[in-house]
Amino acid sequence: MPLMSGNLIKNLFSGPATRPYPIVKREPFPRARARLAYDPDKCTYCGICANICPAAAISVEEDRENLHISRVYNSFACISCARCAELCPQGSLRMEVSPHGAADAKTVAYSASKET
Amino acid sequence: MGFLKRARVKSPWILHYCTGGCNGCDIEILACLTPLYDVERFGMLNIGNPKHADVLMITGPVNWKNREVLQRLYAQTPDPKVVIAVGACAATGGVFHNCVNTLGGVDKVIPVDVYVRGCAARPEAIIDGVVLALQKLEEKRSGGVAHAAGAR
Amino acid sequence: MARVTFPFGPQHPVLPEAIQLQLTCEDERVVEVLPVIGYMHRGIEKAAEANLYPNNIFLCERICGICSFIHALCYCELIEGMMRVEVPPRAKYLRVVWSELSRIHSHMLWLGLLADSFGFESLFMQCWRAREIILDTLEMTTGQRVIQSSCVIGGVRRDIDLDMEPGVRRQMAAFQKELKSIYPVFAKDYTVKLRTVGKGVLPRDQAWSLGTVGPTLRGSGWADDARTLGYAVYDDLGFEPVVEIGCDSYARMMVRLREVVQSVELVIKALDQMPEGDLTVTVKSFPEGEGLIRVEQPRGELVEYARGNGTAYLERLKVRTPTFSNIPALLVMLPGCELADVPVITMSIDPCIACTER
Amino acid sequence: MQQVRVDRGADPVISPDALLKEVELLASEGARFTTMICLDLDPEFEIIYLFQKPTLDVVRLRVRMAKDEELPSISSILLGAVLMENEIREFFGVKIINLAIDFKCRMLLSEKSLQMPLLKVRPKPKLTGGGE
Repeated sequence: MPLMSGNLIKNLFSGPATRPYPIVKREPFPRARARLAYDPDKCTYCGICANICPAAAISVEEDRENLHISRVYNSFACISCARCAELCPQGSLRMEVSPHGAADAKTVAYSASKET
Repeated sequence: MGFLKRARVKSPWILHYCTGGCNGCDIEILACLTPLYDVERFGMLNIGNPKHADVLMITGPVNWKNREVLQRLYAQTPDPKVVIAVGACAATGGVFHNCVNTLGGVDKVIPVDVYVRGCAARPEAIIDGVVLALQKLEEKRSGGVAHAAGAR
Repeated sequence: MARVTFPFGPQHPVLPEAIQLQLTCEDERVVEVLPVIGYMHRGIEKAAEANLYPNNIFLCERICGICSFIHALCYCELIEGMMRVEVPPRAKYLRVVWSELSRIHSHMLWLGLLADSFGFESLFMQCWRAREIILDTLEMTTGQRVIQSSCVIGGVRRDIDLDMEPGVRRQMAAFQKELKSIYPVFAKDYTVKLRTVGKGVLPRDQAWSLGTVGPTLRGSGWADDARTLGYAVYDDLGFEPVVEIGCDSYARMMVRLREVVQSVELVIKALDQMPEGDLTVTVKSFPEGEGLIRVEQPRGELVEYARGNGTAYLERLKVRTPTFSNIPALLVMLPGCELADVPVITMSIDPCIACTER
Repeated sequence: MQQVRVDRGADPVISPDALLKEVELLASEGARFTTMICLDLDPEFEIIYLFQKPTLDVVRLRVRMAKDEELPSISSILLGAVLMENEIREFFGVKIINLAIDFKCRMLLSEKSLQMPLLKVRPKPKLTGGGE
């Protein structure tokens, strides 16, 4: 214990190390991967993101009767690996730094569907 | 009585259990307890006994062997209780969605009140989740009191 | 004397993960121990056969969240070796930087948990505070704190560019300063020595024959480190394994502590020597034939075997994680110890149950 | 550099009966158990044993056996192998006998999970139930 006391005394005078999170929000790092942003205008519904998603968080649903195609994104399954953002040929997906908040129910996000 | 119940919301005790994830969320939960995020300033305490806990923090996609342990832990926690599912695999199975021995989410076994997204969930997100869980706890508590008064 | 058998775990405050040890005690002395595992089993080896082989990187990373980068590196090096892909030199150096950073973060985490297991709370906090510097460095360079997703087959996805490099060096200097204040506490403190010296003895010859790996083996006097086999660029960095001859928990702790110091030096050396160049090469073919690789994880030697058949799916992926071969060592270390020492001795092999059971 | 590709032809292939003798010979040379890998090459199993010499080299040994043949456990010679043998018995249903610690196929899986998950060709239902 005596060897530790030097540290303890130093810590006593060096001010708090704690990040006061909910009160002061730290600026996220520019490379942080926290949220998948989707731009439906650029999307061509090619389905590459749905095929390569390792967590099956993205799927493309096709409604042949009503000629609708829509992209379904489940943010609860997303592992933020940014594989889809890397491989999207249209550049309609990218990772954003702002994190998701907590939620009390699971929901999936449907994209604006496209007429085929 | 009022004092005890208020103390519970002001100072929730957390039981953390890993049901077979990758550990990433577990170390982030532990990181929440250490100086840089220090959730103890909200009065939260990580404890090892479910009988003292108010909030269950569950990580991982629940496997078959863990299922009974989890059910038992849930049954041992006194009411009112709140369950937080931390991480993508606790919510939906995440990257383990096609693994043979997983059930794909905590909500397949016990009711979940709060989901925290991310893989691994960041400490900030976990603190957000706990804050939401406390609101839920308060709601449950007031609901529970009304019910008890009605029964009497 | 009456024997009592009772469970230690699966839910135990000292271990963040679920493992059960069935301890048979006479009085306060443990006479028999049976590890009961399986609480974390997911079936990753089976899922790896059903996934596209590039997607397995993300699955392999999540075998264990603590050493995730090294799991990804191991899988990538394995598939690259099978397909005879030569990775650009800059990517190799970046892989070393990130794997050493994850080694530091894993060892700091373990040192903190060890301090916690014998109740030295302030040291635990100090270790985890120092560890956050490393996590910040990882987040700054790769974008995520614990699971980096930065390794791909054929190279790495992100770069430590010129704007970022001074930041990494600053962080490492800050970490070295923190480490300087923690090191003597672990090495010399009376409380730490009392709880670790002579506890959980694993004799030199038994450590070898039981098949232990990593710091558990190196703490018993064997200079066995897969980094000397020369994956990535450890050859060029002049790597030497850390060895201690004490055979007890203290020796294992000192191995890890000295490895932290060594890893910081390796990171700085790798940053100094890093060549310019591409980050990835394009990989077109599919894995074929059989491959076997050994890399060094924070906990020991990780052995991966894969068998491909020329399609996008692997026929078999086998991961032998270090804790799997370290658990039999508990059968030697625990019998004969005091009940109060069980958490410390269990911690001293650095059990990572998520790794073990995959 | 580490040699990653494995040349199948270079490894000795032995039958289950000769295994114990080979392992004893290796153990007397100071080799230790690293891991074993089971492959389901229908209709037979191939089990690759990996041993590590004190020089850090890996020695490979392949055992080919029919699916219903019995494989002796090497855990009496090298105790470190016991967990891996239990795992292979559990995941593939390989009949391994004389285990030093027998988890009765309940080491990683529970009663309700899929039994013998790594088999490529699933046997008829009446042959399953690795617990017995």
